[in-house]
Amino acid sequence: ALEPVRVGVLKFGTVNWELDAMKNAGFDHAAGVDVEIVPFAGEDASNVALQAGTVDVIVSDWLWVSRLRADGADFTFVPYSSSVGAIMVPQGSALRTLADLRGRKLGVAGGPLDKSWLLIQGLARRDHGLDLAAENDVVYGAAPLLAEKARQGELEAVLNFWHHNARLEANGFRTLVGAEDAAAALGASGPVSALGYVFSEKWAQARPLAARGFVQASRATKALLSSSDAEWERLAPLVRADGAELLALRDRYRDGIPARPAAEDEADAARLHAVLAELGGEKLVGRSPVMAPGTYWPGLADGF
Amino acid sequence: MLEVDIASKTYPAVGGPPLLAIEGLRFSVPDGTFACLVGPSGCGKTTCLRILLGLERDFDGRTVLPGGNPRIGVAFQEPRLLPWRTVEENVRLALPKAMRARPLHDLFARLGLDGFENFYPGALSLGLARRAALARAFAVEPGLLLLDEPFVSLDEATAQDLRALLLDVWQARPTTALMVTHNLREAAQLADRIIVLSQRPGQVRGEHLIAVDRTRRTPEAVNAICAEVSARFPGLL
Amino acid sequence: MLEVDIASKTYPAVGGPPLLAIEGLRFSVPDGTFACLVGPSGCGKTTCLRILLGLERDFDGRTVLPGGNPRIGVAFQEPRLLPWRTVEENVRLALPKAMRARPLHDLFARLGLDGFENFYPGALSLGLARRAALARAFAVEPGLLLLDEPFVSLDEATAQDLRALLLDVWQARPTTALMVTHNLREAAQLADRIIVLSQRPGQVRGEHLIAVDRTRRTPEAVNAICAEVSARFPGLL
Amino acid sequence: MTRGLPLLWSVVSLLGLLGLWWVLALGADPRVFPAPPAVLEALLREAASGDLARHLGATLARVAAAFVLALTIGSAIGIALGMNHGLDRLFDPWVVLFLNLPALVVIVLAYVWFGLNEVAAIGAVAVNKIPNVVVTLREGARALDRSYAELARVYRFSFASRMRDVVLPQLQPFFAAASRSGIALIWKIVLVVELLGRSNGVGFQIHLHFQLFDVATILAYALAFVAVMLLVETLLLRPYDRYATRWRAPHA
Amino acid sequence: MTRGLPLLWSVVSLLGLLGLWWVLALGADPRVFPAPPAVLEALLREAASGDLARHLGATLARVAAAFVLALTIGSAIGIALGMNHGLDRLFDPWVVLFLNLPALVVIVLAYVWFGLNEVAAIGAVAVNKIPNVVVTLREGARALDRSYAELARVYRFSFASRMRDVVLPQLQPFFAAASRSGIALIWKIVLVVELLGRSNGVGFQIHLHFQLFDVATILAYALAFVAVMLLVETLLLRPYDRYATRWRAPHA
Ligand SMILES: Nc1ncnc2c1ncn2[C@@H]1O[C@H](COP(=O)(O)OP(=O)(O)OP(=O)(O)O)[C@@H](O)[C@H]1O
Ligand SMILES: Nc1ncnc2c1ncn2[C@@H]1O[C@H](COP(=O)(O)OP(=O)(O)OP(=O)(O)O)[C@@H](O)[C@H]1O
Ligand SMILES: [Mg+2]
Ligand SMILES: [Mg+2]
Repeated sequence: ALEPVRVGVLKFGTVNWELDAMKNAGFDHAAGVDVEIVPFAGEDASNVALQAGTVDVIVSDWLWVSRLRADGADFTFVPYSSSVGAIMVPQGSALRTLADLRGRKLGVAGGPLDKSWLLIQGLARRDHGLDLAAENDVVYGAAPLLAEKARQGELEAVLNFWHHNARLEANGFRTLVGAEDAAAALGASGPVSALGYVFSEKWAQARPLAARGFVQASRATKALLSSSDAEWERLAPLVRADGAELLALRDRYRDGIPARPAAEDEADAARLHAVLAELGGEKLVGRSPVMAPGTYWPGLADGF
Repeated sequence: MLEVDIASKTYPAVGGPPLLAIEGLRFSVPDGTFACLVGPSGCGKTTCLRILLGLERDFDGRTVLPGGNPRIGVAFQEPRLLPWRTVEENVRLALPKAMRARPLHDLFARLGLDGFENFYPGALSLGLARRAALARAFAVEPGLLLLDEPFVSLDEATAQDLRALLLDVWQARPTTALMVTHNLREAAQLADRIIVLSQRPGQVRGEHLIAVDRTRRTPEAVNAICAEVSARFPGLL
Repeated sequence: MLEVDIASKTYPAVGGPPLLAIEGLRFSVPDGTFACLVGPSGCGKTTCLRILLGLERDFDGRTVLPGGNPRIGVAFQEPRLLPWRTVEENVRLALPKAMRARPLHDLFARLGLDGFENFYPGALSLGLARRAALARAFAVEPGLLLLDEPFVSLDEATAQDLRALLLDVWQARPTTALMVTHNLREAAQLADRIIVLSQRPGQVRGEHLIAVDRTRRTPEAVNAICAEVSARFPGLL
Repeated sequence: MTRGLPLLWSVVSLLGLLGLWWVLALGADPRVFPAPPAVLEALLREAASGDLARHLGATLARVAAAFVLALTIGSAIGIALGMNHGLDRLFDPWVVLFLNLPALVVIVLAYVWFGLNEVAAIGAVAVNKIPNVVVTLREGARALDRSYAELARVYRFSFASRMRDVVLPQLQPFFAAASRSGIALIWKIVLVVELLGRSNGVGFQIHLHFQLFDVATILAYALAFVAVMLLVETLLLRPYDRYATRWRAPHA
Repeated sequence: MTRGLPLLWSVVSLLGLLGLWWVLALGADPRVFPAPPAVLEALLREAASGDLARHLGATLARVAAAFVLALTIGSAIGIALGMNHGLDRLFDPWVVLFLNLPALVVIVLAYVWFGLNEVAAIGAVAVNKIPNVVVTLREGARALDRSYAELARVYRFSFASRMRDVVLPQLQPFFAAASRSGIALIWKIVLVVELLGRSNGVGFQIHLHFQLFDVATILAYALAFVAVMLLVETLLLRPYDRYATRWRAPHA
């Protein structure tokens, strides 16, 4: 029999693209699991759903997992994507480097504790002695709203999530600086995964076949999405994009597929955690100054 | 026996010294008799009725109602009808469950309310509203009637009809009645005793027993009673 | 000249046929005179005053007020004081701007309201409330007085005082007065003419002019006038 | 006033609003402020796919359930507090607390404790709305005319009759206010509830399309709900108002 | 009733609430339902860092501004509609529309049109709340006792006096209801406004800590606001109520 796995996702979020491709190609059944997609309208909703036990798996980041583990939860993490946020400016903007950002009106999605934001701040401080948060007119807000405001020109630069950035890119924006650059500059040896599938260790122990099968199916799907352009054409209505936007989203998605062994990823994540602990303090990382042990799923010893 | 023994009743006043409304008011009305309460405006008559009705509990003294806990028919000084219920509903709502279905046309007809049963109180003249309030007081077959100036705002002819009706209701069953009035002729015509109150704080100035049988109270007899009372209580008229 | 010529006034009734309150009511009151309106309960007296006050606009006919647009002193059938304003505030609010500051103690004293100036209406007895409403009507120095049973709920002694006060106010300046009453003696004592209305729909049954000078209306003279009126309009008393 | 006329007025009024919208939209960026045809198109598209009916149905069911719950419980509490000064003094701080607890907090706690299910969702909405009903009805109960209560006491009205014939008619304006702003508030909270943990409903759809910044579809969903509320207002609330206040003198 | 007693009652009542909370929290997962000490700790931490004062101040300023705007504009419109049947018939659909427009829609549109600034934020909140005030005051104005209006007409009260001495005192319970539930509603909308496009305020903080699932800090901020509202209730609203209703017979 197939192991049922309930996955909470954003209806129009990037994870749903992957899951849709997975179900369409039957990768889940091939791996012995039956994936049930539970759509939500907001990121917070999936967090709540996981805590309330309504879904088995969601997508979140390792920082969140580490923080909750330090507080006694037993969530654990399997890399899903290394796509991170970036600061975008219009093509014609005079802004060229981080240093040019001084005194600008800057939109930041995800709030003051967003990982990308902290890393870029760290970079700016180290390289340019620039305190981005203090020396700019920073507006924190909802991602779609900030993207729109950037288009309207009210914001001179915007730090947004990668899928919003891809759309901006297709609409005449360019990357000023990406969080992956910052991560590399601050000590990561390669692309560090930003998001991952998150589930409870207890669940994975009780249902090892479900957990492993799901990870396996996810990998198979990623392989398909990185090679098949036709599959992206099929996904277009779900992605809600076409033309240049779709291509930009496709390429950024492919860029983000984790390609390194998990152990390397984990080591870099731990390094970044230390950097973030310094930048964000206890407020960001929680009680534990180092990445909580077990944040990366130990069951992932094989393969990557 | 209706007994009133109010040592004192004070009202707290907003932003002023408390107001002593009644002090040492003591009288009683034997069962089945009819008493009228007469006294200057503001002397505490309504307050006395409110205490008897149990609506004012904060006073010094005690009261006894005839039969302990009689059904009371009351006419407040203003009609006090529920504006969102029709005349007939207003009357029926006051009836005890067992009497809810009783026919009321005769009563309404005698009060000149026929045709107004389905009117809301807002569409009544003040006189009609008072009559509706009286219909309510009479319909409950009360063991005690407490009436606060029931016949004002009525023309003399109508008032006279209603006084007769009041006597009918009062006599139909053993009922004790206490009625406030400023109309001495009315008191002389209806009452077994007239209780005259002083200026505020209200207390009993005196009682006047009327010996003349009710059936023999011709206009002349009433005039005579009035003259007698006026003579006994100067300043009353 | 106060002129009333109401061909008809109907009230729409909730869930019933419309009610014809007045039909063909026509009378006039010469400037500076005092008229009393007498008639059975529910015949349309209050309605007539409301039309004069401009509160009912939906009627057939026309009315003329003395002097076109006189200041009106009105006593509604119920006291109608603003419950959230003290007695004194209630009176002052009705005064035209220029008179707002005028002293009122004398008026209050004559109405027996001294000590109650700062009471809220809810703490007044009905008689006191009526007096406050009269204070308001008198204080505005009206050119037209419209009074709807102003002296009910008052003991006879107080009422008599107030009638004298009313005459003072009326005589102090050229004032036309129209007063509704059920008390024929009162009418006989105060009025230049008594207008007697029929049963509903109200119309004028007849007018009775009183020739006797007001200063010579002794109790006996008043009795005589009453007898005369009763004889002319049987059933009135 | 004939029964047909008010409807005519409503139509005129809505047409005016539509015209105003259209004129304003003429000069604006259609992505940000779409004109009526764009919204209509979105509406028809969602209707054709069946999404509109499904999501609107889910939301209406939640709104209705939460409304009934909140109004019955809230008015019972509100009337009790308004009529009993001692109770009120004791529980007033609780009312203030629950009144000012953020919807987000209540919703998240309800979901976490009771799971992401309809019961938790509707319960959370009701808990959000109840204090509002309480304060409105409490003011109404405080302002009750005491003379009618005395009447009921003297004539020994039963408890049921005291409520039905004396208290509730006086509270009618407060009920009308609480129910109108009640439905509106509940619907706004339902949107949040759907955002945080339901997989259907108008709130779910609106937030999805917010992610895409698809203002036309957002407006389509919002206006679909407004249309339902206009029907409720015209076919239920207004006639009920007229019935409940038939005793007041008709409009001059 | 002495002036000191109600305070005592409030304290007793709040202690009871605290006890209840503590007992309930004993059995629960502290991450999800923290006990009072954990929340107190979070509160002290935020207070010490100065964050609490800064964010609470920002939120209170917004709440106050939006409250004043919404109450003045809303009650003017509500009273006008309630007293004028024709106007009401014409604009009722507009009221229903604005009443039921989701907060999100209004807020997003306000930000998009007027920029990410305080004016847009406060305006959006006011627009959300105004229809609520309108329906409450409209019911109040519909229920006005006509006999007092007649009195004012006969004695030629000025417009100002008509409002101050005749209309507003009758509307007191409706104002009380609208302002209590008004502050609460406004604060809830301010949270959304802050969430969507402001960089400070309690809503911003709550959302931040919600992302971290730090329930203790969320509760700390929520309760800090509730505490302010308790003070407002005790020091402003209650005394004002007592003043405004001093003419009603005192409690028996
Ligand atoms: N609720 C109250 N608060 C304060 N004072 C009150 C209250 N009710 C009545 N009073 C005062 O008590 C006194 C007696 O009032 P009460 O109504 O008993 O008089 P009454 O004899 O019925 O007068 P009337 O003939 O005018 O109706 C009055 O001076 C009145 O002002
Ligand atoms: N708003 C109304 N709607 C319907 N009918 C009304 C309305 N107001 C008064 N009426 C009716 O009109 C008739 C005349 O009423 P009005 O108040 O003028 O009588 P009135 O002569 O003043 O009587 P009373 O001496 O009892 O005060 C009555 O039958 C009354 O029921
Ligand atoms: Mg009295
Ligand atoms: Mg009358």
